[in-house]
Amino acid sequence: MEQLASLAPYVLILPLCMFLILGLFGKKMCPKVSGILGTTVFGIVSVLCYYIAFKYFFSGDYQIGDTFQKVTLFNMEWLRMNQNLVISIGFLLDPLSAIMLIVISTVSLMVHIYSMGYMHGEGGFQRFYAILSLFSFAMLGLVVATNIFQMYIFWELVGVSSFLLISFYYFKHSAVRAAKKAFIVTRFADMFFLIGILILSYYTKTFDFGPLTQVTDGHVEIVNSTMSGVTLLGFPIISIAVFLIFLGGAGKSAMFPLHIWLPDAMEGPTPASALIHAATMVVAGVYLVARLFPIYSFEAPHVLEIIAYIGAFTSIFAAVIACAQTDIKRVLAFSTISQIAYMMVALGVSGYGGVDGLGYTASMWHLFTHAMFKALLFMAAGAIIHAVHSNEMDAMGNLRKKLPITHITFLIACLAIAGIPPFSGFFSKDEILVAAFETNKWVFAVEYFVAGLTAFYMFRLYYRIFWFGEPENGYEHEPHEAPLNMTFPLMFLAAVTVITGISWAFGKFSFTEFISSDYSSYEIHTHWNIALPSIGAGLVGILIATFLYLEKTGRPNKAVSYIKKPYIWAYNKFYIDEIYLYVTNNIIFQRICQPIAWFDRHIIDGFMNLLSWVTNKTSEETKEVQSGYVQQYAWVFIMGVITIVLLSINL
Amino acid sequence: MNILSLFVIIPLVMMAVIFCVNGEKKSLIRTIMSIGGFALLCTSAYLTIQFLELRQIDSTSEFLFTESAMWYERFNIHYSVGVDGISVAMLLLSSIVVITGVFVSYAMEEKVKEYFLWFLMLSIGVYGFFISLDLFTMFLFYEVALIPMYLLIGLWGSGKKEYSAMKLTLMLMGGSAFLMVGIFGIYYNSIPEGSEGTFNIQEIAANVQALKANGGDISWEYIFFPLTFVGFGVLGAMFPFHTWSPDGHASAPTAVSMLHAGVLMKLGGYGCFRVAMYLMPDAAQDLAWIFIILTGISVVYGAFSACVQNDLKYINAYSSVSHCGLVLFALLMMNKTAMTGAILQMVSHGLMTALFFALIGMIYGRTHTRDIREMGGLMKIMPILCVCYVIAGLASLGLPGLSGFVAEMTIFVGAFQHPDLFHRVFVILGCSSIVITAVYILRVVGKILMGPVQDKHHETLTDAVWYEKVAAFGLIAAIAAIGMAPLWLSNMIGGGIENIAKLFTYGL
Amino acid sequence: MNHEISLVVVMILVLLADLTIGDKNKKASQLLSIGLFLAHTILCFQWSNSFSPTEAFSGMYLTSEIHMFVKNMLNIGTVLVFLYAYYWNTHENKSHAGEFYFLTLSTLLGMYLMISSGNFLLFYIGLETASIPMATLVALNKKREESAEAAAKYILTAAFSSGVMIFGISMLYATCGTLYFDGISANFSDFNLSIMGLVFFIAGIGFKISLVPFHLWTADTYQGAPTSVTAYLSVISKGAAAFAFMCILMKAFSNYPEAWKEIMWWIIVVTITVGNLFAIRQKNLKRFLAFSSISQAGYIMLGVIAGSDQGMASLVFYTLIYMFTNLAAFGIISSIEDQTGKVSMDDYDGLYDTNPKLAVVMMLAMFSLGGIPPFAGFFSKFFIFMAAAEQGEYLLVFLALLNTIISLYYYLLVVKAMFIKKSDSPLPTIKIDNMSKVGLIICTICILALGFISPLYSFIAERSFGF
Amino acid sequence: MNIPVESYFILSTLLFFIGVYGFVARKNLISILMSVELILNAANINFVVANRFIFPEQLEGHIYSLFVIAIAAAETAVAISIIINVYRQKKNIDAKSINELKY
Repeated sequence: MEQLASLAPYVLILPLCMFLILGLFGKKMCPKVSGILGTTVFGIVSVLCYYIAFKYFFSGDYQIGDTFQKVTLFNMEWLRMNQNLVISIGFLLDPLSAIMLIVISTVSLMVHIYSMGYMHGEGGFQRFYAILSLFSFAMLGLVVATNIFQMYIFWELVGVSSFLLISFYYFKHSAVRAAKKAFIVTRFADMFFLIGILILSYYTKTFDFGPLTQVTDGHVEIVNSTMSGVTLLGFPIISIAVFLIFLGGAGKSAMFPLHIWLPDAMEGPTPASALIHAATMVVAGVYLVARLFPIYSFEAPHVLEIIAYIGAFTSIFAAVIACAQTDIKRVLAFSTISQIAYMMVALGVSGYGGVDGLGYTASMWHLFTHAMFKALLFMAAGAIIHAVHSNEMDAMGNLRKKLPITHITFLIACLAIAGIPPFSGFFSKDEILVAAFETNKWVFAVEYFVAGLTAFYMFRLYYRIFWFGEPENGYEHEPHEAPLNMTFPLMFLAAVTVITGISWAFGKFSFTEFISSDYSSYEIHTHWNIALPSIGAGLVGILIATFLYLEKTGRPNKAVSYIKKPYIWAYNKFYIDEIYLYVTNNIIFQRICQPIAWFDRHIIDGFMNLLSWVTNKTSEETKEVQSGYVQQYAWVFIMGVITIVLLSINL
Repeated sequence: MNILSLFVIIPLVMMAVIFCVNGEKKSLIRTIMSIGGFALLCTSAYLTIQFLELRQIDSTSEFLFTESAMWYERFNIHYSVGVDGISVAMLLLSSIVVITGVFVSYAMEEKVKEYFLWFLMLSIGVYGFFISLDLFTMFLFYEVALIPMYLLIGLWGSGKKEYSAMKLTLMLMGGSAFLMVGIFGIYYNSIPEGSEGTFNIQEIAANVQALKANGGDISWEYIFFPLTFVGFGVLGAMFPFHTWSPDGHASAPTAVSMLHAGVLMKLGGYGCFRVAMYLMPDAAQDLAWIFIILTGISVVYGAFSACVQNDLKYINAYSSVSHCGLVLFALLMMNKTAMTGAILQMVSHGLMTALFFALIGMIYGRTHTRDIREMGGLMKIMPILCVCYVIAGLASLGLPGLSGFVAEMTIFVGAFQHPDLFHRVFVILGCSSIVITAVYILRVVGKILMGPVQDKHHETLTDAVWYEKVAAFGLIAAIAAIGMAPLWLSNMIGGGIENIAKLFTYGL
Repeated sequence: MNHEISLVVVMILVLLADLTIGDKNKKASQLLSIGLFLAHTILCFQWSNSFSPTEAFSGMYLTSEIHMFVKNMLNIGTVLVFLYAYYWNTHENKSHAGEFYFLTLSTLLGMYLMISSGNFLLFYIGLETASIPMATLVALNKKREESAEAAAKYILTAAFSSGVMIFGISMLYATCGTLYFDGISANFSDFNLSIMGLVFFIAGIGFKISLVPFHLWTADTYQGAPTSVTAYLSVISKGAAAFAFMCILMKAFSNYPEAWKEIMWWIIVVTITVGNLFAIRQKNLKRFLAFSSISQAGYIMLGVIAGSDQGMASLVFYTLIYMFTNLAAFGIISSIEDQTGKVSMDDYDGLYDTNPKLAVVMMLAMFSLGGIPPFAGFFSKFFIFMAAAEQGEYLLVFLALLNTIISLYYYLLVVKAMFIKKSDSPLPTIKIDNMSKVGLIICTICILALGFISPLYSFIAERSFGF
Repeated sequence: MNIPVESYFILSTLLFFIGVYGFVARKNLISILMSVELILNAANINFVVANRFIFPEQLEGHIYSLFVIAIAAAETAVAISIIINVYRQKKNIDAKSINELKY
């Protein structure tokens, strides 16, 4: 305990220091040094994370019976609002944060290594590593938050570091535009998050997760005692609060309709996409909901239902779009959206405690596995782009010989995401489907379909890259395999994907031992009645993909020609961006800002100028009074006297 | 001698010295200025430490370092000074802005001597206002601070400077006209039976409380509170009395914009708080809603109109309107947390906006344009300046770890504790400003700093020189310091707030 | 009585000096007269230290400490005017220098009587003694057509207004049966005839203080008269009249304030506003200051409407500071006019670049007139407003304050001309004579210092208690 | 025969307003001066009458009117001299002609 407590601060301090050092003195260092420095330091950090997680799970000091305890390793007061509302920076250790620590440190470390190769020779190499450290700091801080406001703080920080990474190529208009979009959309969502926090804290008089997630006989006491029965506009206030908080999460996790920023965010360098926009930051929303899960589950079940529906819709929506994209990173982006939606669905359909909490467990595990293979996919994509210098599918094809390692790892990841056993993805996805099946058939149906769709578009991607024949005008120079510091992360993550999957398959370890809605482990086993059909769906998707894209044939176009309209719509992402664009430009800027600015200049300011004008004008107009005729002076004089007399004497 | 008087004496001495120096010896004058400014900075830092120590010992008395000397005994006017946590914070802010302002105006070549004389007079007014506990001296310093603006803008300004200078001066003087009537009203109506009136704020407050306790007539508050509040509100850029600010800031020379937006506008908020609300709590409480609406408007309104401006200074001026609106807004929420947030916001906005104006000045000095449509991709050309600009922008859109976030969050959380729904609805309205702020900040950052280089002539421009770096980094350091470790500051301020907050129903 | 006597003596001596050595040695006679008057001034200070309330002509003439103070004040002002006038008298006005001093002093004598009169007869005599020589002073420089015109307007309006005034006094006499102030205050009632008398009287004295609507002569006369005389008019005679006015209101009409408070309220508002509005458009600085002085008179009247000891104190204080401030302004104007003949505001463009000192002094004067701290004007304004506010005249104070914004506007116009505007043909660098220099230095010091010297105010306040 | 006091006052008031009318209406500066005299005399009548009929036991009114007459003389003298000065420059004494200074 003490030992961990003494170690824990460094998890946050080291990356922060790295950020400051690289940020301030990066210019002075030569790129290589800064890269190695950043990587090694983060290596230390990840070792720390592993150690902490390991201790937590296996030392047994932290579980009573088979229930894991929440432990606050340190908690220092940062800002005191009033007697009970305190913002503190701390380190909360529980299964949830432990898992997240592992995920983040692993992926982030891999990305650190990978970037050494990928970003090699880029301008602003040091800047990249500085921001990478900043992001790692923020993300770690987010997951270990002891109170919701600390979470909000680091929430904002990851937001800004994502902004900085997207706008890494700041001299490109598209990058800047994407970065702005990402920041503002998430900021917009954060506003709701903040309001949610305000409402919640107004009633519960605390930010602290301890009381907020303390379940006593089927209720979160503090919430139930203060907020039950309070309604606003007919809705129970608690539902409003937690829904607003969820909206915050929806922004970061790119739930429909706040998903528009994520595809554009691919403008950033690929490692950044792998880390932030595939593995870690985008799941923050899921993490948020999981963190406050007791409140959702007990105090606002309807909101949980809504979350499920939103998730379901988003997942299918994104999957459909993914089928029509040609930019490989965008395909991956949409698949990310759809997979995160999966996790949301899992939470949405989950209950609390024991087997009811299966969805919770499944979503967390899917978060874990997805982080691994999606990061892998992105890095592989990066390697491919690195080789062919393009994001477009048309510029690729037939690369399986040229990039063997990339090819294999990519394939593994595809299988995993397509839910083919024994890869990790299969199991997590399977559990999600089970949970959905037991709770909500409609959602289940959608997710089942999405599983097939996922398999299809992933293998479409796979075939387009590695088979399908070379592009028309060949490659201007022969694509070659990436250097080791890029391929190693691929192999490592592939290994993780495989191993977790297999070890689960042979029941070596069960995720449920580690994480469950009430932190006490329980037994589950694969439901083949659900699993087999889902595998079937996956296979069908793969087969269709194979049929269409294995060789260069006219089939794809023919297939498209059957579904022209939907294809166009999907290709244009259902025109959501255009709608947003219209709203911001034509409504907010044209209809609100411009008029206000005009009003200010011409009405308010105009009034002030009017006053001075009137004064000067009267001064000019009245000059005739001073006519220069002495007799008129006398006239005015006597008239004045008479007027005063008439006014003052009492007749 | 009392340490507080130093804040007036040091600038006076500097004025005397510079007055004697031959105007041609520019570098000498600059040196004197930087030395003096540094002395002021040290004094305020020392004061802060002393204050915190003394607070440990004596936590009861409202003001520390008090000193009082009879001036006009006919009206019982004293030169009486004293500070609580709030004024200490303000003094610290002023010192930082003043010294950085000096460094920023190092490049000034024309009529250096006169420029710095007026600059010093302005700072005397500011310091004097923050240290004085006597309404008369307070008002005196207030106007002392206002008038130099006219010549500073008119002589060294740019654009339609004469118009802006005149407009600014007259509008602020109009504000002080309201204020003066308010002061008279307070003075004469707070006189207890059988004793003579006083200008001392503490005594007045005590008298008013006694009057209320004895069931005396306090209806006068309802006439003079609005007058006083509006009087200070004009300087606090409260809608609809804010229009001097865009033109004024746009025309003013850099350092003056810094000092004006950074410190002088804070006089408004400080006065609203120290005079209007402290001395007339009942009226404040009953009439708050009017001003909550007005300030709530200016928060959103300023942000929206900043979104479509094309002149950098205009953008910043409007964002100042929005942020200072937030200050008054939080003050009117009348509870300790919100008020603390308001003061924090004053400090943080002071630093932020000073940094902004400094950087805008530096950029303008190089590109000779402030129109964002004519700039682009400056990040490549002058990285240091631009990174500073980005930091300033992030601070102003409330990035955690920088001062803006601390202030805004304290305000929102505090204000939301108000049990009345009306208030909370307006708080939510205020929250929307953080999004709009992000919009216009990113608009500028994306337009002028990022993207491809717009104007080929800009490619030859140089990056910051040493004194500019000193100014910018100094301000950034302060911003970050507050943002990282806000606790001591908010506690210091909170201590001062309590005395006033306890007058209100939901104060504590 | 000492003041008057010694003044008469000085007058005679000045006259003799002019007659005897005036023709041969102008300078000497002038210096002599200035010296004599200086001596008189100092003596007066001596006497006011050892003071005992005197009364003469069976109570027609009575004097108290505050009267002494005001008289000394007027003396100082006159000294300053003499200092400014010296250059003009030694160059342009060589032939009539002697008259200048003699006439000025005789008007001063008139003001003495006017101030310390206890009876309408003496008051009337004093008033006329003050205004008739004034006309000749205005006309003093015979060559200039303006001067004659200004004088004509002045004397005609003066005669007219004094006619109106004594008509009013006659009504008061007819109703109250006495011309002694205390007698009047005893018998005064809201009998229409006596109220009419009061109004006519206010009109008569309002002419001297140039209150609206009795002000129209002011601008023309100020512009036409020689600048030193204008300075004298705008400061000394106005101040004396204002003080006398307040004394009379306090003595004769104090027990029936309703009758005049209302009237004064309106007169003040109109005066300040009209003065400001007309001043905005002026280009000729003398004319500009004329209108500014009209609005200043309005502010002075705030003390009158307060009608209290504090009102009296702040009125005197205001007049004192107004005297120094305005004289500083006129000092600049006259010395520039004497040397270059330029009085238009446009001529002052870029003055700071050529004559920084003059520009700075002028700026100080303008700020002080506008009531900008830390200059003396701020304090006087603040206190006189307080005096009015004490009587609950908040609305009036507020209107007056709004007017100060306008006034600040045109004062800043002058500052703008001198400092901000650039001129292709700026005034040449001017070497001002030592006399004016001394005067200007005194004024500048007073502008900077008087506000902070609180004992001065308490000195006045003690004396003005009950006067 | 005895004449009621009021009629004296009516007379004086008439005289006063005639004087005012003259001052405002006449062209010639001299006649304007003369109308000033009328005003003064109106006042004098008031004084004397008030003294004679209302407060017969004192002399203030009489004295006052004497002073007024004296001062009026002085005033007129100065006025005339100034008017002469005006005539020197303008070659006429028309009231309308002296309006160089205005606005």
